[in-house]
Amino acid sequence: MNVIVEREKKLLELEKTITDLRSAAATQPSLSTAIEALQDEYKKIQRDVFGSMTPWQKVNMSRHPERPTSSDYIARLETFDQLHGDRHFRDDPAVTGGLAKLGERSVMVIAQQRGRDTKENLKLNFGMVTPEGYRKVKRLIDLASRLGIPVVTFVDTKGADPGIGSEERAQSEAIAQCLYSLTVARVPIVATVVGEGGSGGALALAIADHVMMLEHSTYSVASPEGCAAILWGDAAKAEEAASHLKLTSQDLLGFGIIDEIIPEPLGGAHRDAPALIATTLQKIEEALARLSALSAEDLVEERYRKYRRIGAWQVERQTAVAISG
Amino acid sequence: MNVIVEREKKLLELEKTITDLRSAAATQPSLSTAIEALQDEYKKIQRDVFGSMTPWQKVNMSRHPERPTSSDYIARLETFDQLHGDRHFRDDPAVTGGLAKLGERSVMVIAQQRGRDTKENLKLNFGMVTPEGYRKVKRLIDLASRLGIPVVTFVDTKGADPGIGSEERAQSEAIAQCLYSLTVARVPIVATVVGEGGSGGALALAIADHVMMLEHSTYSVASPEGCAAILWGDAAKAEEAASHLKLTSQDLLGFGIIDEIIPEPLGGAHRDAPALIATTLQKIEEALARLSALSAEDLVEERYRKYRRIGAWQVERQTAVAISG
Amino acid sequence: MAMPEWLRRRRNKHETTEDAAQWTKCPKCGEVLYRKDLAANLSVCPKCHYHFRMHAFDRVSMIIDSDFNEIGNEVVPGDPLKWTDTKSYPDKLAAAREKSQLTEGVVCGFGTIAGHAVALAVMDFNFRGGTMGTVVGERIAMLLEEARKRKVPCIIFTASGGARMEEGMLALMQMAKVTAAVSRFMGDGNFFLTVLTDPTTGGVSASFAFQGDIIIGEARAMIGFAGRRVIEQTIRQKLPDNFQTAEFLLEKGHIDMVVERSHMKETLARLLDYTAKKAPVAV
Amino acid sequence: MAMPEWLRRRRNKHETTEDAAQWTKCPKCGEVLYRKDLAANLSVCPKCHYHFRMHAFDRVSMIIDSDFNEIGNEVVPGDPLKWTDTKSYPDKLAAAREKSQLTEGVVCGFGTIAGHAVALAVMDFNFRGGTMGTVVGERIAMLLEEARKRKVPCIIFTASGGARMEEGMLALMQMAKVTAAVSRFMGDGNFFLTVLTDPTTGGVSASFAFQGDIIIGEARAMIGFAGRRVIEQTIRQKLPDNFQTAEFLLEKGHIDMVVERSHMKETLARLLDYTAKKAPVAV
Ligand SMILES: [Zn+2]
Ligand SMILES: [Zn+2]
Repeated sequence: MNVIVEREKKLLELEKTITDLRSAAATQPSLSTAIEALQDEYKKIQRDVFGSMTPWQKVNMSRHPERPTSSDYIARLETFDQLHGDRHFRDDPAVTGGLAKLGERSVMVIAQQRGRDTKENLKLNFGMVTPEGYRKVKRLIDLASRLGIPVVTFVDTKGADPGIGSEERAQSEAIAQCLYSLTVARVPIVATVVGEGGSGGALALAIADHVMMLEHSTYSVASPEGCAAILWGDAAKAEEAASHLKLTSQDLLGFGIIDEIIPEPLGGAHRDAPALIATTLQKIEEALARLSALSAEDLVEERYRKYRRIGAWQVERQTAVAISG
Repeated sequence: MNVIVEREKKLLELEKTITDLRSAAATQPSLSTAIEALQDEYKKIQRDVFGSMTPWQKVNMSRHPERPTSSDYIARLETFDQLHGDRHFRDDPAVTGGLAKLGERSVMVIAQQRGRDTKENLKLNFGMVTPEGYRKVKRLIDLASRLGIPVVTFVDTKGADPGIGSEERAQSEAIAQCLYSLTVARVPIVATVVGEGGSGGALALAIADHVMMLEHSTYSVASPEGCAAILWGDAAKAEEAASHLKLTSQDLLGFGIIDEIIPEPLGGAHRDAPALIATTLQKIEEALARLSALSAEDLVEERYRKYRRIGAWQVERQTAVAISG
Repeated sequence: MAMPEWLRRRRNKHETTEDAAQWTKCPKCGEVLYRKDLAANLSVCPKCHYHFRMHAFDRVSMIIDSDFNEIGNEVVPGDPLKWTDTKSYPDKLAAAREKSQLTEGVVCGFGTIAGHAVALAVMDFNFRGGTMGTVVGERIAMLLEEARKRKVPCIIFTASGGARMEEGMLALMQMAKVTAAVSRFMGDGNFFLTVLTDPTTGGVSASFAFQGDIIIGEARAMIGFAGRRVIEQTIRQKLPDNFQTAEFLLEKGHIDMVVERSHMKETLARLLDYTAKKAPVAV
Repeated sequence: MAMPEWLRRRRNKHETTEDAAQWTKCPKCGEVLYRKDLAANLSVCPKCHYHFRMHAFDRVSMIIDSDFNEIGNEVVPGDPLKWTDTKSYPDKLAAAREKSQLTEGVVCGFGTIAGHAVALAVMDFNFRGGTMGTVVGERIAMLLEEARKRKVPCIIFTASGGARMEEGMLALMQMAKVTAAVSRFMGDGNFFLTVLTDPTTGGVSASFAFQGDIIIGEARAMIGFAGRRVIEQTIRQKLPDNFQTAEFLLEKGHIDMVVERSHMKETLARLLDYTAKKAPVAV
């Protein structure tokens, strides 16, 4: 059960009532006062419900079945030519990659694909990428770097596929090599978390010069369910885990882990997807415009410094221990 | 049926007779004249049989079940630490690779493995390498180039594996990428054909700065059986194909395709394997000593020029045709 | 494309002497097709979309905007192995030349695609099954070297039954020669694209065909290392119909995309546009 | 190895207060073993060769010739998320420190192996399951940066249950930090070797563990991305015993070699010898 979908229900009913009344108002002008009152109520509830969401509510928002998926963003690019495959074993549909025009600019788009219904989700493995998918990611990063084309990624995954086949075909190695390629790519990289950013499986697309999150997206070291299972042996304590994990865009901006938040319409991205997507693409363009001024060396150096800094530690006054055998 | 094994039989019988007589001669000195006569006959037959072999006989010699295999050469290295796997899918036992000491020198050894009996051959897929094997080859070439360690290869294969799985896992791509890595490797490469050098599956280990063949090894654009099947629809015409293909070490030295022939003892490599292997390793060391004097740039440049030259064409006097649409 | 004069003459002669040759039958759906209509439709069956194998010049004409400046046509084969079986190798070459109206199995040159300057090589299955001998290797290597000098992308349309037996190991070595030219070309940051057409196998498949930055399979093309027959003989069973098709390879992740012939030029134009360096990049 | 003084004091105290702790039972064959004998045998069960998880200092002592100059020990964790569940994160850290006699989950420093100078990092499962938080990432990055300056090879022994939950995304980002340091180190032509010990999973497995030039699996170590339990829950069936063992990974081609603990040092010595640059190479 998605808590946001539940909370939305009342609003959607109210919305329908208002729409119905509006049609009736054409012949019965006296209804207009009632409509106004309902609209005020609607806005009040909307603010109550969505004005300040808890982390767990945000997790549910990031998983909302109507939330725009990567394919919605790709559909709004000027052109897109999909490039398939890892060259070895399989084309993983849970990652879409290819060359595209974003405005006047050529970009290499790499996007994790979540399904919108059960059928799509089965095909896309519920957005969990397999080693072949990550090898496609790595290949396209390397190709973009070789050809001097900036990389634009869209992140949306519960996490990397934890299946037998993925272990047999070296999931760890596949992710590790994506990370490696991202740190050495000689082109600008802009990553946007549009839904759920789950663990290392998300990071494999998200070491970037500019990292953005949609306001109600989440990005976490582990899924709240996974975290609860690891720490307390009880996946049902996911809501509690979510409250600890600092997985909201606001938290992560504060830690310097992301660089920018893309505001969502009240009620979430799906309440006005076209406007949200347009804003997102515009912000990506702006970031690319800034980054394109840097030389390849400076880009790689700045990226290094950025990730080198992240963390929270302190220095304990003590003499380093010398061990001798 | 191996025609060389057949021809060898009489000699082996004679050898046994001579050995038996020798034991007897200890008590019957009168036998020594008979022994001498037999030894003369033995040498005469040996010269007749092995002094000048036809190409088809050489093909059979290169496939002789007792011919030293790559593992015999590796066993004679000072040290050898095997490196396994393609990092993705499988470790192919039909290719052995690893770091070794050849004299004082560190080398990356990459060797195709033929089996000596049916059991070994089943395990080693009859020396036919799969895509994972070629990906291991590519990985080790790249690693050697990165670390500045020369590459030493031993070639012995009927050809790359032509099975369904190999096609499904992109055999073409696997070989193509080995070739690519060999042309850009910034370290000396010395290749030795020790048995059968079959087609592109052999070339994937044999683009080298110095290419050697054992005297009775063969190296061919296709196996004689394959060639006969392709041209005349009849694999049984292999002997005829062998006579056309110019697949002997002498032919290939003439074309500039190989750089050196390692002489074999009369009767073939297996008649004195230890000496032959010692000679081979020594010639590899000598080649490496020469090549190590070159800078990485010069090595790659010389390798380029070498392969750029190979071929036989003529220039027809005519104006180039211009096509306009 | 206005045909080059010599080619037009040969074709006219051919068509006059043998009227039946003006018609051909679609090997897939059986439809009888008028050759000129078929050519006008990019050699694609209008009924079932079967892609006929294309003559190299038709392919060039389909892809290049207008002028095509051929190079390497003067390089022609020798007979290094003095090969003779049912016929001598020179006789086989003469017959291939007559049949294909080509001097060898590849046509190379420079032109533009939607305004983008490119080096283009097109292999032709009509010349001894698209086999790669010395000349195919030499011409492609020349093209890559010249493209490297001019800093233009290179596109190769492959079609090949493998290495040419009659040139023995000299043919096999062309895999090395072209690969060396490809790696040097790509090493300078140039864009290399291959289009695998029906059929692409053996030494061509296992070298430059699978070295492209982007690899396109023409719709329904047969692409593989070993030939279908060889595999069936090895495993002693029949292979599924879609085995080794471009579509099969796409699913298996081997190639970037499958493109219908009718969309080939526009696709190449877009890919060239993405990768075109608009201005000097700060490096 | 002569233990550092503080470590010796803690161990002695521990042993005195709890005599039973001097004995342990092999989890594989059930043999009861005297801890000192076990330590003398590199923590390998003399009966069944089961490899016990090793304390980082024992590992250092097993591998390094003599002196080990530790770096980064002064870098200790903060509490960025102000995490409290059953206990506060600082309390958990204090307990881990007491239990493991370590200041964090990795020990880093410089020494020699058979005379070859190396940078060495050893992770320890005893410190919060070898989880990677900020300090593990920071210390390893410091080590790689210093190794790059000194142009010496770097060897990392991994042992990790994954990222440390209590540092949230700051923990995940250590995958990026260490990877950046690895790629910069390797980019200068330096040799990077990883040894995957029991267990190596999650964010450590999916970053620097699988970025080595050469990757060694210690015999019978469990190595994987997802934990065994997670996979079994997902597929709702039990996994075969050898799944995710070093031996399984060798067969699947993921790692270069499997090495018994008793042969580890000599193997590393040979690999360092192969890759040692004897003299400046002409480039
Ligand atoms: Zn048809
Ligand atoms: Zn035991």
